[in-house]
Amino acid sequence: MNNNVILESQVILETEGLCKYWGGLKALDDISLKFHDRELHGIVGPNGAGKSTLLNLLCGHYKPTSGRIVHEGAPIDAIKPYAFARRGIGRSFQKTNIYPNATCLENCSVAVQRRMGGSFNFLRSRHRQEVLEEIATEALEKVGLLSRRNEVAAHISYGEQRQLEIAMVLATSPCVLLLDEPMAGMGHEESQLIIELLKQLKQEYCIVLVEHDMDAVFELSDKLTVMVDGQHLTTGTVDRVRDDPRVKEAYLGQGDEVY
Amino acid sequence: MNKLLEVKSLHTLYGESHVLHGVGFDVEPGQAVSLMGRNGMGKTTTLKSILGLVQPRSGNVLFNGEEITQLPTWQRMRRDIAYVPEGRGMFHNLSVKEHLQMAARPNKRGEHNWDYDRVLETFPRLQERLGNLGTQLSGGEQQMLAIGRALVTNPDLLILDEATEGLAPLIRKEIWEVIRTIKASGISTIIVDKNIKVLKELCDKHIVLVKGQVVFSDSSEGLSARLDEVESYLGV
Amino acid sequence: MLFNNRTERYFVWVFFPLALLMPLFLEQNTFYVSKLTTVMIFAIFVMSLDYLVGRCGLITLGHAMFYGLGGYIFVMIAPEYEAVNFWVYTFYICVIAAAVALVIGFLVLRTSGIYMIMITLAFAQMTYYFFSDSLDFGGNDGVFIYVKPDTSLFGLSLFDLENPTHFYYLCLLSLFNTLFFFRLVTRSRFGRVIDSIHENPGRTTALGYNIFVFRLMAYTMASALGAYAGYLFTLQYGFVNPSMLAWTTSGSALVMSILGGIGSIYGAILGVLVYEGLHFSLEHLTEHWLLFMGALIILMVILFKNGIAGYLEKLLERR
Amino acid sequence: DNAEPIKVGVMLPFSGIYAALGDAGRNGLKMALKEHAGELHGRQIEFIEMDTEAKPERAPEIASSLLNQHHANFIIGPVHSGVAMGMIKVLKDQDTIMIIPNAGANAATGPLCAPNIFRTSFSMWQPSYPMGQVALDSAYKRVVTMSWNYGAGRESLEGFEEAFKAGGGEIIKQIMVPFPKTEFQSYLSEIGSINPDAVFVFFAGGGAVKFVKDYDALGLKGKIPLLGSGFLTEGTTSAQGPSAEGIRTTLHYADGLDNEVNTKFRQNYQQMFGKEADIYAVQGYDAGLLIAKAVDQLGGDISDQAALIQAMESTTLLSPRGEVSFSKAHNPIQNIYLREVVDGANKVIDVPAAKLEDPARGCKL
Amino acid sequence: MTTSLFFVQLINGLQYGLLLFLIASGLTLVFGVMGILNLAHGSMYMVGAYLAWYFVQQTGSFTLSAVISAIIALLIGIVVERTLIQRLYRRNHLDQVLLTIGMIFVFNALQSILWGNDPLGVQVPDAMSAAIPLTDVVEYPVYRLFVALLCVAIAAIMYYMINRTRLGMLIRAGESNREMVECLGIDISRLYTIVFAIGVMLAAVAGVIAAPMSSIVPGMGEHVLIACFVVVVIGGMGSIKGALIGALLVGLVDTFASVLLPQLSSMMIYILMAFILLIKPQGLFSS
Ligand SMILES: Nc1ncnc2c1ncn2[C@@H]1O[C@H](COP(=O)(O)OP(=O)(O)OP(=O)(O)O)[C@@H](O)[C@H]1O
Ligand SMILES: Nc1ncnc2c1ncn2[C@@H]1O[C@H](COP(=O)(O)OP(=O)(O)OP(=O)(O)O)[C@@H](O)[C@H]1O
Ligand SMILES: [Mg+2]
Ligand SMILES: [Mg+2]
Repeated sequence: MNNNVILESQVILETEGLCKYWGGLKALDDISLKFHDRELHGIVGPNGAGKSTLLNLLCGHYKPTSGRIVHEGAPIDAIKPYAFARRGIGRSFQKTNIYPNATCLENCSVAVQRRMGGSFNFLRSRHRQEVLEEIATEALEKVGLLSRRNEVAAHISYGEQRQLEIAMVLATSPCVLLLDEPMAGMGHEESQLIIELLKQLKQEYCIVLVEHDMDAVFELSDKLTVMVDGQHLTTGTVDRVRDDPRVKEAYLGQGDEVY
Repeated sequence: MNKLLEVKSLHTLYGESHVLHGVGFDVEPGQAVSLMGRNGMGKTTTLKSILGLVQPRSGNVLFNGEEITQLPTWQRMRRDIAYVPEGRGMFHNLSVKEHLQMAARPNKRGEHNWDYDRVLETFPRLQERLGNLGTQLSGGEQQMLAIGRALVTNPDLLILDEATEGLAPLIRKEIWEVIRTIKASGISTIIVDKNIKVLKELCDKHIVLVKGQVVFSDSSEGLSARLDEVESYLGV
Repeated sequence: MLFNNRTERYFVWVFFPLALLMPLFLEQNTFYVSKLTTVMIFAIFVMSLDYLVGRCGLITLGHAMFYGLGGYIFVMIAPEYEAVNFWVYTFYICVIAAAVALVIGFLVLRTSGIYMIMITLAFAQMTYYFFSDSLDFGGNDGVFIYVKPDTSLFGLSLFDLENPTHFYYLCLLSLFNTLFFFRLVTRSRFGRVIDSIHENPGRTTALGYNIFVFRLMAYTMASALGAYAGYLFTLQYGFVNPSMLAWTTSGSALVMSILGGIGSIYGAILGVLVYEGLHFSLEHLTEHWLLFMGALIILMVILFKNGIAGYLEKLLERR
Repeated sequence: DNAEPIKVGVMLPFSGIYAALGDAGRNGLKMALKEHAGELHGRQIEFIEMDTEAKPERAPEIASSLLNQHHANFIIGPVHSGVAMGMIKVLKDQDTIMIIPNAGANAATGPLCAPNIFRTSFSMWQPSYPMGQVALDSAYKRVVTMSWNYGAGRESLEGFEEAFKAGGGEIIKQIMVPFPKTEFQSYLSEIGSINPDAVFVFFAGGGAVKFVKDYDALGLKGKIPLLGSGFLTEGTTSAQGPSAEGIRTTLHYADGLDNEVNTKFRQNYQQMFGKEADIYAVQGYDAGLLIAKAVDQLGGDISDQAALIQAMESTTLLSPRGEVSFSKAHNPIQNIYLREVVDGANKVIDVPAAKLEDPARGCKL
Repeated sequence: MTTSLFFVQLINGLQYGLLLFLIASGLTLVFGVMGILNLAHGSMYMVGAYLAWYFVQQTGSFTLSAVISAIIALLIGIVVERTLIQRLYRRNHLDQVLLTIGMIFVFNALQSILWGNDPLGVQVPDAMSAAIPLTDVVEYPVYRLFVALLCVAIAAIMYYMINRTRLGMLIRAGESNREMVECLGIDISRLYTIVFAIGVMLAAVAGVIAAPMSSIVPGMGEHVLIACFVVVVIGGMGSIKGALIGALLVGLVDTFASVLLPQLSSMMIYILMAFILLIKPQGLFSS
């Protein structure tokens, strides 16, 4: 990795002492992280480490128990969930979260429309402006779902739904992408496609990637954070983290074999 | 040798769309079988057809030589089949503990090899979350619970769809260990997963689906021999 | 095309021309004209409910509150013995009802599902008891409206509300406009967001939509139209009664909308026609009409997966 | 022309909470027209029955159906005052005669009275007004009144109050129960703690049954005398059982009225319908009687509405409840009886008001 | 309000609340726990009351009548679930609304045909006709105390069954994901038939037990229906504890409001419900 790039790019999203408790359970405890522009920041950790919780806080889905989230210099932990997306923080979900009865294209169009406006136009037909559908189609194409464009989302396979999930985030054209296990349930080819896509995207956006597919994480991440039981374990370049014995013990397991 | 499960030329349709085109294979007692294929090739549909969650248009499913194609799902499962669905199928209103308690039962021979305690031993993570509701678990914890819930029914045939999805590497290893153990204890498994390396080593037989048709069905040796071909089917 | 579903197109082409000609056949018998008028008024009401329930996923058991308010607002704001202008008062009533809906919606839309059903019911019942207990508005017995509004617009008076046939055409026009309006709205970009919210509110929020505002707008819009229907109903016989606001009225409307095919909008007309038609004919046949009515409803639920509209679509949409 | 049948529209509740009242009214009506078929000068009666379901919002439509679709000569209905209002709105000053066989809203023969609207039942004021004097005569000074909070209830209490206060009595509390709530326990406990000289109530039907049972169950019966408008124990005593024994009420009818018409009426009713007649049956019966008398007077020709109304106004009915004639406002002028429940029947013990006429406040006829 | 009256009203409120719980218990099970929107619940309450009356006439014994009525209700429940409700599980919830409203019509018509429209009454069984004096004037009938105790017992049993037994877990799981329960080898459809029938039976038993304290009239079912839903919903769907507390709250608020705030008493339970749902949009004890 090129360390210079990391230093040059600016911090776009930042957490300060972020905590989330569920009753007595500290799902997230005092996490302070900086996410840089044009950089892919991987987050890994054992199951239940609090990775999804972190993303849920970053996108406004949960309210933090304490701590702050700063986006482009402004604290945003008090704003409404939808406002996060309006600030350009888009996210995909670990558990597939789409519009099952709408076509793939329609799924993406909803996302595009948020940005394009006109949502309070009661009278004009939604199909009137092709630009919107063009962008939506583009997003589908990027994730390799073009051929499924007019298929109803409930009728495509699980893996394809995972692809759609990503297409929808792309369609909002966010500046920060929060991806929760985008590759889970996807086949090799599709995973490879997404990896290529992310490689491209990280030239422009800030991406936070939670993923258990180590090949992908190691290949993509500019920076890697490891979390264990709600605590921050370490953050650094891929190589450094991979060789950290604590990480091996808590997460990767000994030996070279990665399952 | 007699077969545990025989699947004969299944044709399954969703409404108008024809998804399975004569899928057939069989599983012998104690065998682990992998089911591979790219997204949308019909793996899940095959499993669902076996379980009666979708009704195939034609074709037969035999379990222990007995025709079960027309039986309702619950009666098939009573013949000691267990299923871990993709997406995990958590109950939003049951706690972890209740998930395991409600499912636990001895198998037909009255065996109790897997019980509540053993599952918690295998997945200590769940031990700490006993009071959480099913949907208040992290993704990986849900996967553990889904597997645990299947195991406490003490099945003869365990069907895992996307077996290790969302699991951290260490736990994934753990799961493979578990499958190895249950295989050793004579339980058969059908596994859908994308980790071809592990499957090759773990399973006795491999089936690859392309567009609802079996394009490859062979032992691990056969798989090693034709690895390139299979990898092209899988898009590796 | 606005009515992009073939069944709906057929329906519109059959129903509205027939309805236009209807008074010609029935001229000798003002009752049938009035009966059809009532049916159409109720269809407007059911349609507005259908939009809320079927399109927005906001199930309410308090919609009759606005139906009744349509009448009571008129009683409250119109002078008792003086003809007012119909259009002006339509405007007033819709605006006031919308304002009420805005406030109530602001409260009830925090809940969802069965909780929303119950909280809308709660507000409707409160309003019901307010009017039913009140001494000023005729209480439980209801009040009369003695003078009907006149309908002149820019000096041109198209409808004479005292004339049942005129009133019929006014209601038919209103019904068509309502259908047209809802079609426009469901087809619009706003409609796309509403559809999304209906299907997956959480995801829609995550995409950056303030779903509360969208729901509130839909709620307000449908409520104002519900009030308009109530206003028409009140004018038909010049009689307002708190039972218009009772939960049973909401319940009947919900039944008709489900029967017609929930979320199909034009199904509301079918639902009201069929329900009222059955009621009307069975009532004359036998004293135990309830038995047959109930049995038929049960039969229809079992047979029709998506109401009558859904059934017709199954017949007609095959290419 | 006399070959045509006379069309009688029946607009009563045959389902829902008021169904029993609707049934009885219809029974009475049919019985009367059958018994007096001879006075119809050969004209047949055609009944058109409509179930109001006691839903006021449907009333105008049904009334309009009877009026414009069926062209009924007479419309008999309804039971429920809200429905009556809806009907009047449509039927007022039309060419059909509306005969109200129950609904007692004072307004129907008050501000809303019309030449073509008659009532064979009562105005709410009527049966309860005389009870005021009865209470005073029994030396009750402090009384609690109670009823459902709706027009009929309020008007009934007002009638009692008018007479009771005029005679120096004091209403120490008026309890209005939301209609149609039937949970009376808390109110009764409160009455128990106030311990008045007597309680006057207006309840009817199922509510009356529940009230009387609760009154007994909570031990008030036998300690605080219970007075009521007669509906409290009309058609309900068998359901109330022993709890009803001894309750005194005033009404324009009583089961044991000792007159020939009544004896025969009760006998025939028992025979035809297999149950005891009650006031609702009597009122329906009188509606039939009124039609028969008027048709008879006109020799079967009812085409002239003015003549018909004239005939109806001037008849005196020999009703099971005694002689009934009509006031200017078309409300019955009738005796009010004081009754007491003995062995499940309403026995007459006095006639506190003979030939009582409703004040018909607001009627311009 | 004097202290003694306050306590009398407190007892009234609790007793009314417990009765409400009894009436709503079947709905808690069928709607709250199983998720079936059964609007005909009130009709079953009515049917219970009419059956009680009928069999008391026939047998002369209230207890015997109660037992027969409960059995008949159970059978009705089984038939209704098997022939009708079962067809709708895979469909929109709203179809259940339509179906059960149709059922209300049918039950109402049958009631009118079979038993007529006159109000009917059942006497309190002799064994429990005594009363306990509370104040100089007011006394408390033993039967009502018995009913209160019975309600507490039913609440306890239901709570235990739903929350502690495997059966309860299965029922709850079925509400969440029927298919998955079936995948565990459980005949969910038979289970649901039985539990639905039990829910129907509870409604009818409530009707039987309430019969001696109330009037048996057409339309009595619709009157209790709304109150039942209020109880289940403010308690939080699926929570037995919630339903019990909801019922007691409604009972107390209604009782005290009728005495202290008579102008608002008609609206009071709705105000209560709106208030609770505005503060806790999922009811008091929802999971
Ligand atoms: N709603 C909730 N209530 C209580 N506990 C919760 C809730 N949601 C999550 N948790 C707990 O918080 C912890 C962190 O969960 P989280 O989903 O963030 O894990 P994760 O790191 O994403 O794990 P995985 O890799 O398995 O998806 C878990 O132990 C989970 O059980
Ligand atoms: N409910 C459904 N209705 C219509 N078509 C469906 C439905 N479910 C699946 N399909 C279609 O059937 C095909 C096979 O789907 P299936 O879920 O069996 O794939 P899969 O091999 O399990 O894929 P994945 O690895 O993505 O889970 C897909 O093309 C999908 O579009
Ligand atoms: Mg996660
Ligand atoms: Mg699959």
